[in-house]
Amino acid sequence: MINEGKKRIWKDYQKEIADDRYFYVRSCIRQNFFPASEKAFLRIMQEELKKDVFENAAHTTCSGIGYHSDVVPFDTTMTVIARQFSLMTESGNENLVTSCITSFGLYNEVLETWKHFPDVLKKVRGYLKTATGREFEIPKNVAHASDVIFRFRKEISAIGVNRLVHHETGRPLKVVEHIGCHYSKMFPSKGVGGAEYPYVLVGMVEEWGGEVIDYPERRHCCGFGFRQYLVRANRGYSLANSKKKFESMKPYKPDFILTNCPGCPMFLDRWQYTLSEMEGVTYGENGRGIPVLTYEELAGLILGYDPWDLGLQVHQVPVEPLLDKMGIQYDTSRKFLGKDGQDLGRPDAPSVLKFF
Amino acid sequence: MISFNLFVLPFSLGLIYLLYMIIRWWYKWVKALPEEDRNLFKAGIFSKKFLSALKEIFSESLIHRKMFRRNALLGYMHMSFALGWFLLIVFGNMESRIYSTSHVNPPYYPIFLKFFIHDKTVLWFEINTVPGFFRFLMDFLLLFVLSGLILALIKRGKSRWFGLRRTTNSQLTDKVALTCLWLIFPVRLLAESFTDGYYGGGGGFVTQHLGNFLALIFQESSRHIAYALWWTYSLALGIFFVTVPFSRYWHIPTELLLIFFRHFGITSRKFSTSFTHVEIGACSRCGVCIDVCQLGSAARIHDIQAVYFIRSVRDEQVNRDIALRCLVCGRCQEACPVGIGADTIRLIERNTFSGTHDADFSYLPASFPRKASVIYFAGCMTHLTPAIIKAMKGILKQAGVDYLFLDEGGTVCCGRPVILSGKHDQARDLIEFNKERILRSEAHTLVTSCPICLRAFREEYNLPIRVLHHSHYILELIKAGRIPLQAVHRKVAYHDPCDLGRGSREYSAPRELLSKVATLVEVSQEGKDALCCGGSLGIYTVSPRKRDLITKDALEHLEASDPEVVATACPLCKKTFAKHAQVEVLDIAEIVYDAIPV
Amino acid sequence: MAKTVVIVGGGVAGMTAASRLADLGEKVLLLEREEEIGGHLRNWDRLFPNRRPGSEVLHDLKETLGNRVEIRCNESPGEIHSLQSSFIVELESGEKITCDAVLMATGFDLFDARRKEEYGYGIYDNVITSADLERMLRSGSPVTTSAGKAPSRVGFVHCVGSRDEKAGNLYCSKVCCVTGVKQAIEIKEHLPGSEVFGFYMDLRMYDRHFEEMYYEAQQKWEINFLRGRVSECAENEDQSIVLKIEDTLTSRPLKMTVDLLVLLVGFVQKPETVRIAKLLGISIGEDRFLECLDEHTRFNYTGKPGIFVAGTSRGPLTIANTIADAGEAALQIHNYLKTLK
Amino acid sequence: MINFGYTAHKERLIDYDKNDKRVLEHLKKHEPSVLTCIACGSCTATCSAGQFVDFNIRLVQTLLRRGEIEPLKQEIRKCMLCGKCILVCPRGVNMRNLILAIQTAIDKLK
Repeated sequence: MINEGKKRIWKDYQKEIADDRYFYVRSCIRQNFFPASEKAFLRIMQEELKKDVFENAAHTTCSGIGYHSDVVPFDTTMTVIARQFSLMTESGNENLVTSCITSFGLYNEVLETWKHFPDVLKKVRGYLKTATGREFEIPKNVAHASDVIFRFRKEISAIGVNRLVHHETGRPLKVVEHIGCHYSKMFPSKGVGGAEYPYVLVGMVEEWGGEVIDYPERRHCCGFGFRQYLVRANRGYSLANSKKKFESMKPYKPDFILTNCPGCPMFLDRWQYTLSEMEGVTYGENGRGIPVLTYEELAGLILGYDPWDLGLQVHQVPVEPLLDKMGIQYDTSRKFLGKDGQDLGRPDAPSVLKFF
Repeated sequence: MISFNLFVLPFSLGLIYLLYMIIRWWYKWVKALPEEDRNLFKAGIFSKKFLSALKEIFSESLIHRKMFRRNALLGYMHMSFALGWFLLIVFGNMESRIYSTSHVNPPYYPIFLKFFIHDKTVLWFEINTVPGFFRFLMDFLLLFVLSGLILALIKRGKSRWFGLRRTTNSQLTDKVALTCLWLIFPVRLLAESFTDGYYGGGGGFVTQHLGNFLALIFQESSRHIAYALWWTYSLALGIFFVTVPFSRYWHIPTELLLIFFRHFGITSRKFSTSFTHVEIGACSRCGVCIDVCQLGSAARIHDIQAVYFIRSVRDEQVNRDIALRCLVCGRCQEACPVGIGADTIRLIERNTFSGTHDADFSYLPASFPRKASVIYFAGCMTHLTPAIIKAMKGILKQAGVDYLFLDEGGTVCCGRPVILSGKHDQARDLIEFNKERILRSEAHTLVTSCPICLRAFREEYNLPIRVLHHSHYILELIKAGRIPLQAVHRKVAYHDPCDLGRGSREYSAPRELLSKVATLVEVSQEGKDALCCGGSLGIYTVSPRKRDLITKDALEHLEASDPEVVATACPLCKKTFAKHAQVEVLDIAEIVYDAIPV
Repeated sequence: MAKTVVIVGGGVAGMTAASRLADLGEKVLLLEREEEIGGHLRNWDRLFPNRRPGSEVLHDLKETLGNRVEIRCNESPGEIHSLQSSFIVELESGEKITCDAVLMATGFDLFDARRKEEYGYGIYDNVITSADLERMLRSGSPVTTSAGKAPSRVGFVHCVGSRDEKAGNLYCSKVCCVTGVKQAIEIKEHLPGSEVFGFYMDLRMYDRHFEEMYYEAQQKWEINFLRGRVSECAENEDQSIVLKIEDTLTSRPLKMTVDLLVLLVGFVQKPETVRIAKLLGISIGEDRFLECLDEHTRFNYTGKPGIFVAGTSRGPLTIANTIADAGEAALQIHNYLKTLK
Repeated sequence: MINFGYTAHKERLIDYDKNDKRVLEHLKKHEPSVLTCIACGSCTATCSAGQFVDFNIRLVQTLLRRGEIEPLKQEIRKCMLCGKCILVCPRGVNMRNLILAIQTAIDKLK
C-alpha cells in the first residue's frame, strides 16, 4: 500500500465541517440497535468538547427507509426533510448533524436536487407551508456525526485515557473500518476522503493509535440494503454480503470492526451469530467473533467511559477480548444490570459462537 | 527303431510349443464367441462352407492371389515362401515314407531326413525312380523358396519394385523371427549339401553337386560342418516357432481361423468379440495399408496407420491419438489383402478414448410431420451449402414430386458423427427421434443429400422404406423422363465421397447421372480408390493445417486432367474443397439443376 | 533572426517533418521542450508489431535528420504572434523568431492513471502502467512485483482512460490494444511460467500484422483474453491485486487475483498544446485534439493559414502513421510557402 | 444448527483463484486450438443442437477457460457432435475433439 497515494486522494476530498452549534437529528433505528451511541455522542460533544448541540423532540424520521423501500414518494420525503430544516431554522441553527448515514445521504440528495432544480425547492416550500405553515432555510453545513467526531479526533485523543494499542505488547490494534454506503458512494465529495478510500474513520483510528486494515472487500456493502433485509425471502442476500466481507477480512486477524452507519454494525455484529448457527463458522480468534463498534462507542472507550454505560453489553459478539487488549477495566458482574442496577438476567449462550 | 539325435530337440520343442499355442488360442477364441456366432461355427464345420474355406485358404494363404493382383513380385515372394514351404513339408513327408519302417514318424524325421538317410543306391539324375524323383522335387522346391528369399532381401532396399512406398517398421520379436526364417532355408541347403557331399551320394541335382564341391574343399571336416549346420537348422526352426506367437508371423495360423469364421458367416459387431481378436491377430503387417493412408502420404502422420493401430491394439498399447486420429475413409480396409475391418476395430477402440460422454438429448421435442410419399432430408452440413438445397428443391419441383422437406426447420443429427466417436449407444436417442419422424410421415422413399446421413440411415435405422442418396434418386427421375435436360457439356471430374462410395457402394449412379449432363474426365484415384477430401468427421485429433494438406492432395488428383468443374455428392466434401479448389466445386444436384432448360 | 518554418515539438512527427522540409530546401527551427529530441519514443523499449527496438527507429530518424536543421532543446514557445503572412514565435527564453509557417507537432501526454482511482494506481504497489512496464523492459532488469518477486499472474487492463466517458475521453487511443498484446507476449518471454490475462472491451487489431500477433498471443503464448471491463481493484494481504470484472462471455461477475496489474493508458492532449491553440485561435475538438480542415484531404491544415498540424496532437496515431502524416505535412508546408513568394 | 428460514445465498461469482484449471491444462495438450477462440459465436449460431435447446458451444469454451467444471459438464451433454461448428469457425477450433477431450479430462479428474 502506497500511503502517499491515498493521502493525495484524501486531499482532493476535503470537506467543510462546522466546529460548533450543531442541530442534531437522530436515527430511527440506532436507538434500538445501539441505544447508548447517540447518548455518548451528546456527552462527548457537550461535556468533553463543550460544544452546543441542539435537538428538537418534535423531529421525525427522514423517511429514508420508506423512501429506499419504495413506499414513500420523493415529494413526501422532501417535505419531511424540509420540516426537519424548519425545526433547525426555528432553533436559530444552520449546521445540521445527522446520526444516520441514510439520512445524511438523503439530506444531500434532496439538497442537490433543489440546487439543480430550484422550482422543485419552490414546490416543496409550498407543500411544507400548506401542510404545516412552516418555513425553512437551507442548512449552511450538513455533516454526519462521524464527520464531527473526525473533526475533533485530535482533541479527543488529547483528553483520552485509552489508546488503540495492545496495553501489554504496545502493538497497534488492527481495525477494519466500514463506511455506510450512503455516506459517500452517492456523493463522493460529501464524505471525508471520498468514496473509494473514505478517510473519516481511518482518521480516528490513526489518531487514536490503531492501524487500519485494507482488505479486498473493504468497499463492499454490509448487506443491510433495505429491500434485502426487510423481506425475509431476500435475507439470504443480506447475509451473503456480510459473509463475503468476513471471509475477506478474516486472514488479517482484525481486533475489531469500526462502523459509522446504523445498519452496518447491526448486521456485521448479528450476522456473525447467524452464520455461526447456520454454517458453524466464526471469524474471530479461537471460536469468538470479531467485535463491532460504532464510532461513538469507540470514542467513548478512548475517553474512558464505562463499557456498560456505552451499551456494549447489547452486542451479539462480546467485546471483552477487545477491552482486555486495550487494558480497559470492566466489572463482569455489572454487564447485565439494567438502569439503577436491576438484574436483566443473562441471555442464553449461542451454540457455536463463544459468548461468555 | 526310430533314428534320433540331440540336435532335433530345438525343432521338436519349438514345434510342440507352437502347436500348443495355436490350439490354445483357437480354442480360446472359438469359446469366447458370442452365443450366436458359436452356433454358426458349430454348424459351419460340418457343411460345404468348410470346403469353400479350405479353397480360400489355398488360394489366399498359399498362392496369395490378392497379392499377385496387387503386384506380381510381391505375390510371388509370398507364394514362394508359403506354398514352397508347405509343399516341402508335404513331399518331405512322402519321401520319408520310402525309408521309414514305422508308421508313426516323429515330425522331425522328414525334416532332417537327409541327416538320417544316405541312400547311395539311387543317383541324383535317376529321376525316373521314386526316390530320385523326390530328391529332384525337394531340391526344386528348396530353390523355389530360396528365390522368394532373394526377393525378400531385394525388397528390403527396393520396396518400390514391390509396389510399396513405405514398409512396416518391425519390432524386436519380428526381427528375431525374420532372421530365423531367412536362415532356415539357406542353412537347410548347406546342411543337406555338406551331408550328401561327405557321404558322396543321397542328394538331389542341387544338393549333390554343391555337396561334392564342398567335400572337395573341406574334406574330412565337412562332416563336422554338416553336423553344426544341422544344429543351426534345427535351432533356426525352433526359435522361429517359439517367436511366432509374439511376432507378425502369428498372422499365419490366425488367418486360417479367420477364413473359417468368415465362411461360417461370422462377422464383426459393434463391440469387441473374438472375431475382432482374430482379425487383429490375422494382420500380417504387410504394410499395404500404409501407402493408401492419406494421413501418411499427404499429412505426414506416420504412426497411426491400420497396421500400427492393429498392432497397438494387440499389444494393448492403444492411446487416444492413435484411436481418434483416423479419417475412417475406408481406404485401408479396401486395400487389405486379409480384408481386415480396420475402421470397425478403430471405432470399437474409440469407445475407450472418447470419454464417458453421457449425451442427453431429452430436449428433442416430439414432432408429427405431415404425410408424404417422399421425404427429403438435407442433413446438418447441407444447411451450410444452400445451393444444394436450392437445387434439390428445384429438381423435385420440376419432377412434380410430392415430398416433405423433413429437416427444413433444423436438422437433428443422423447419429453417425456420434457413432464415429465410438459411442454407439449414445446415438440411440438421435436415431430414434429421426426414425420416428420418418415413419410417421408414412413415406416410401427417403432421399438425403448427405452421404453421412445415408450411411447412418442404411446401417443404423433399418427402415422399412427405400433410402437413397439424391444422386441415385435424381437419376431415377431422369430415367422416368420427369426431368427435361439439356446437357451442358462441361468437363467434370467426379469425387467419390467416402461414405457414398466405399461406405455405401454407390459408384455408378453418380457417374451415370453426370454423364447425362456433362463430360466426365478420368481421375487417377477414383471409385474404390477415391481419396478423402480431408473434411472427414471420422477424424478427431487433427489440426486444420493437416486437413488442408489432405484436401490439397485430393484436389491435385481431381484437377490433374484440368476439368472445368470438380463435382462431388457430399456437402462436407464440397465445403472442404471450396477452400482450396482452383476450379468451381459443385454438387451433382447443382449440375443437374443448371441443366434443366428454363 | 528569420526562419521559414518553426516546428513545435521534436518527437517523431517533428523530426520527420524537419528532415523532409530540409530535403525540400526549407530553413527549419525545431523546438523541443525536453533536454533531448525523440519524444515518447525515447521511453519505449520495442515497437509493435515487429518488435523492432524503439531506439533503432529513433536512431534512423535522427540520422535522416542529420545536422541539416537547427534544433533547440529545453525550448518551447511562450507566445506566438501572427502578422500578415508571417509569425513571431516568442520563446520562453525571451528570444523572438520570425517565420512564415508554424508546424504544431506537439504530440500527446499519456493518460494519468491515478484518475481511475478504482484501479488503485499510485495506491497499490503492484498496479503499474504500460509506460512503467516499458521502462522496466528497457532497463533490461527482470519484470518483478514491488516485492522483487517474479509475478506468477499478470493482468493487462485495456482502455484505461480511453473510451471512457467517466475519464472525459470518449475516443479510442488506437495503439493500446496492440501494445497490450505486445507487452503480454513480452511478459511471457521474460516469465514463461507466468499466466497472463488481457481484460478488454473490444480488441481492435485494425492494422497489418496486428491480428496475426493476437493469434500468436493466444496460440503460441497461451495468453488469456477475458472480455469485460475491470470495475475495481483491491489489495490482498500479500500486496497482490484482486480485481472484479464481469466475464461478459458467461454473463457472470468474476474475481481474480493477479500479482501485477498493467494499465494500458491511452493518449490525451497536452494542456500546453491547448494553450498555444487558444493563442493562435486554432479550433480544438471535443476530445481536445487539434482540429484539421478536413479529415481526408487537408488533415495537416488548421483553420489558420500558415499554421499546420502533424502527428498525435491531432489525435492518436501509430508511429508509422505519424511518420507518414508528418511527411505529408512537410510537403503541404512547402507548397504553402511557394504561394507566399 | 438453527433454521432461520433462509440461508446465505451462493454467489454467482466465478472465483477464478479457486476454480479448477486441470481440464484446461489437459485441453491445452490434447486440443490446443481451443486457445484461439475469439468468442465470435458463429459456432453457436450454426449449432444443430442449438436449434432445439439452449446449448451454447461458444460458452463451453469460455467455461472451460474459467474452470467452471460443473456447468461445463452439463453443457457438453447436449452436443450432437455433428461438426457444423468446425466448418464455420474463423479460428479453426476443433470443436468435436474439444467435446470428447473435455469429457475425457473430467473422467480423469474423478
